[in-house]
Amino acid sequence: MLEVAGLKVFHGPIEAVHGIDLAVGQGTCVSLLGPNGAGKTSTLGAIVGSVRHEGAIRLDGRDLGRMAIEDRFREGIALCPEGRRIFNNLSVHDNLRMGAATRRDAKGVAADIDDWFARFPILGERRDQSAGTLSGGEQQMLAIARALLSRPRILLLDEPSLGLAPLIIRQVFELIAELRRDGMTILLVEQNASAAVEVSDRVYVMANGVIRRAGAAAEFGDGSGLMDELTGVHA
Amino acid sequence: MDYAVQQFLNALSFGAEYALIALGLAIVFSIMGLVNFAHGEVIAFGGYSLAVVGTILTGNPLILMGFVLLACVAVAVLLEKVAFRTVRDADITTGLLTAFGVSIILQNVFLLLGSPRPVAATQLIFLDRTLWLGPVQVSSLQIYETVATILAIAGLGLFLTRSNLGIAMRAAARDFEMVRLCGLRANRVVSGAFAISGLLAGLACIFIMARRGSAAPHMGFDPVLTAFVACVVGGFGSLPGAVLGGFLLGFLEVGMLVLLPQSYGGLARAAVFAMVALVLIWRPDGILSPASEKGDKI
Amino acid sequence: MTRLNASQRRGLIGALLLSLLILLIVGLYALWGESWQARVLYAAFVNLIVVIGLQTFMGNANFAVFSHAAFMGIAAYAAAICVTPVAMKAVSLPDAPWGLNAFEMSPLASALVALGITGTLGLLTGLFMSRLTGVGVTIVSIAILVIVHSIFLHRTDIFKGNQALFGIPRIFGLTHVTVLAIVAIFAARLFRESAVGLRLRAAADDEIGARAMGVDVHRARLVAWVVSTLFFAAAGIAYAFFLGTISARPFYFNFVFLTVAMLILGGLRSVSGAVFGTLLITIGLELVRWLETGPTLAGVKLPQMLGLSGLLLGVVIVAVMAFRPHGLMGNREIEDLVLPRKGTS
Amino acid sequence: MLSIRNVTKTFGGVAAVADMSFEVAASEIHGLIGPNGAGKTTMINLISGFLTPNSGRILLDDTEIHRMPPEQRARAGIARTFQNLRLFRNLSVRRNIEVAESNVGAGADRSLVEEAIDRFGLRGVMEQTPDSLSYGHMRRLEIIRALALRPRVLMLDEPAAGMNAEETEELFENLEWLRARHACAIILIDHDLKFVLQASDTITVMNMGSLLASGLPRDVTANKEVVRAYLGTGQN
Repeated sequence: MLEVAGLKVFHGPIEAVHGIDLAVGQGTCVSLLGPNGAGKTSTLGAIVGSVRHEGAIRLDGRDLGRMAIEDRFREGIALCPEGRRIFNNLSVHDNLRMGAATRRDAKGVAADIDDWFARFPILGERRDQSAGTLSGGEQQMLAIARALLSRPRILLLDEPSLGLAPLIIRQVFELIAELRRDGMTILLVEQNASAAVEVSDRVYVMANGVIRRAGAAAEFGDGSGLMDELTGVHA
Repeated sequence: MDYAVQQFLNALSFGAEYALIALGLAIVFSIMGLVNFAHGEVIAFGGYSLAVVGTILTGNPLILMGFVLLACVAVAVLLEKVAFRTVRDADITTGLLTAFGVSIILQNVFLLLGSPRPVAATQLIFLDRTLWLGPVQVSSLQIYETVATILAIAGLGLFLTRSNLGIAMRAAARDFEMVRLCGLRANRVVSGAFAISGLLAGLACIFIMARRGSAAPHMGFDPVLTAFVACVVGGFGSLPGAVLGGFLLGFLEVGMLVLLPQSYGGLARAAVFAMVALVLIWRPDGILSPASEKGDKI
Repeated sequence: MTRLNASQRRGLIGALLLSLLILLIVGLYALWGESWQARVLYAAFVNLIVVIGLQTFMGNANFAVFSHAAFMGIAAYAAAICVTPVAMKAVSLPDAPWGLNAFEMSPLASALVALGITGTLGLLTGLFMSRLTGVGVTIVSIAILVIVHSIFLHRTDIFKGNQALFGIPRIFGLTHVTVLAIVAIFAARLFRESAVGLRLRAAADDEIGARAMGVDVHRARLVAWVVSTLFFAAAGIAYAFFLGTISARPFYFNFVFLTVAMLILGGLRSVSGAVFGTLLITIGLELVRWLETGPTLAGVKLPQMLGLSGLLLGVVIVAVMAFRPHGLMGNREIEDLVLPRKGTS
Repeated sequence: MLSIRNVTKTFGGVAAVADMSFEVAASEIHGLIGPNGAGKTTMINLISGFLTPNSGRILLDDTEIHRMPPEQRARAGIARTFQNLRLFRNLSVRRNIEVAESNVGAGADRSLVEEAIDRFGLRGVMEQTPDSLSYGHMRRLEIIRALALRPRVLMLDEPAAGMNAEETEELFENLEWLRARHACAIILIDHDLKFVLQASDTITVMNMGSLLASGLPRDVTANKEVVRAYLGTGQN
């Protein structure tokens, strides 16, 4: 499905990612773990086309490497970015509409939006309020819903648990697990290793711009062993 | 009393004109951070195209008005493609100076192709008639202007809240990249913003031409200057701020004209600008500046 | 004053080189120039002082401001009104209020009064300007220009509006303005390399970073703003003292366009850029003015083309912004072209 | 010497820092750690003055500093670096350092900065602009620039970000040198836990804006709560 080969990412003069390979199979959930500054967000940025990069990025064999951001999105890559980046001057409903802006089937969009409102009634209750007034967890759900409204072929999730309370984090991961069951292809970037491992089929561990380890999720157990790997701290 | 009503209408129509122009500036600024000094020349271009088409093709005012709107939209979109696209990601000073340069170029092109003297185009003068509303003498133009502006603002409001492109424009004012990450084409959003600013300039142009009856190279410069000040007072980049600032300036200006002795009439604008400066001491970022909570992003 | 640091010493060398360039031009004129060119040269040097003054604020603080013509006008009028003899003012300013036509001062005192008034207005506006952000600075500077201009036009009893205020003693010649231009070059270079200039440039690059390093950004901007108004004042005084007659018209947008284009062409950030930009545009405009009047070229009478010079200025600004946003010189000063820096690899 | 007392900072109703208190002693290296979004950088911004607390106090010795603007705090001896570099890109390396230097009195120890320039390997690039430097050099320049303020408290926000193991080791040695050479407290934030735990005398752990634990490095790593905060909620 999604294949990345020899990917290097640059921030100005700095090479943040030093030629990595990774692959996400159709209908699987793959997580990319690692400490802050490992290059995970840069990798996602390269896949969606928002940062300068070299190397191949293929979606079902089609190279996206030279496409503009908006064209990659139209190919079916949707990003739910770090920090959520909700349009906080727009209403909840308009945020969702932005997610579906490339779709032509108005009825389908309306139905999908209603589905989300049914799933998260709090969003429905606040449909006409500005999204900036939502709590962090609600904004996270909105951001995920916005990304999914385009009916993408692959969903990229960047630190969906960031800054959320434990209870809400559990909800977010339940949603991810549910999406995976429904057959969505997901690439998940997380710092919350154990939760991520639990919902994933495959795991990549990244540090300092390179992939340190890759394998089936089962090899990582409950993820707690990763603490050692990531930080050098013996838990 | 009659006098008061008259002056109130006066202020309303002044304010309407400033608000139209200020909105055109604000929508472009909010999306791409460009301080569009060339906006006045878009208006002047509308004026000249009225003069030219009105002389050669037709005298039908409706067709002419449509043509003015079209001309302003076209030139605004064209300017973006030709001049502003190269500096889209540049810092604010670079964009500002580019627009400043474009403004000078256009003024001088008008000067070269037309003449330093105004070119007559009286086809729309008929809009400006004297009406009696009971005992109050008003200009029909003032009424058209106020009504048209209110309709335009309402229309713009609908567009920005109902259409995908409109919502995208509001979203782009916050986070342009995220809008692209929702699959909307950057060029389309920016062109759309310029088209709207051109449309608003065209509307302003129709009223300015109806009042002046002639086009001149500098005809757009002064109103745009005032509109800039309106934008700054309202909070640069805020659309409601632009409307508020525009009407505020209209009322201040008429208020000054009324209050200042006749012999000081020439100073009305100076006094308005000075008062506006005082507003900025109180709120350096304007009255309705978009909330800027920088949070953790240092 | 402590000892000069390395950058300041290089600044002096640079200022010296620029001064030699100015002297070279004056020398060429003295040897082969025609007398009408003295006026062109004089105007060029007055513009040079303005552009250098513009550089001290605009270049170091990286804000676009357009109010310089207003400050120049204020100083020109102040100096003119002070220095014009009472007998002449009875004719040229018969209706002046507050006894403005009942006194006269020496040229030096007049110049000092003009500098004082302009500097004070600079300080008052600066207290306010230094707190505004981004676009606000530009727009308010334009508001200052418009306000001052309307006052010039309106108070015809003091300023004569668009009519000429005449009878100002013609005190200055080319020598004076040459000296003044050289002083301006040195002053601007020393300011650029001074602690305030350095802090200002740091804040222009990264305001938050500068504040974290202890830079009081408002204060640095205020100082630069006042200093730059003093340059404009000097230019205004020189203008009035040379021409012997002034009116409000030149102190408005066209002059602003001209000087801003000069600064942009050379490069905002560098004093050398300001000098080169001024000289290049002056030469270019002389050529274009000649075309504008519809000259006869190889027997063909060219049509008169009004607006060509303005068009050229606009094209220069847009082209520089699109292709070389930091102007010809960018960050460099003249000495960087002549003497490579130690330790640069 | 530096005390943070019951400091709270909220953004749009959400507390980024909630009732945080800790003390930093003179000439100690104080590690501030916590998972992403824990409020560490907000804390640094509160101490350096780019944010003002909603409530609580910050004291340097016995002077309240939490209402001062950043530039005044910098002159009072609070220096910092930034996660995203904030170098002056149009000024030479020398001039970058001089900006900070111009804000300290004449009596300051001149040789400190000169020694640091040599030690950090920037001597050969003094006339270049930051853009032409390697990333490691840029990071070191930021530290030297902050050092030029002759700080009493030096806050380093992710100084090891983007560095390889060798460079991190070198940074560690440089911090040791710095502590011996110039008596100042250092607050260290970094995601490289190994580095922070190795370098610090005391550790404060934040999670969700609040104090989670504090103490000696080995005590903190033994704390179950800390481990759980880093690994998420899957533990229970």
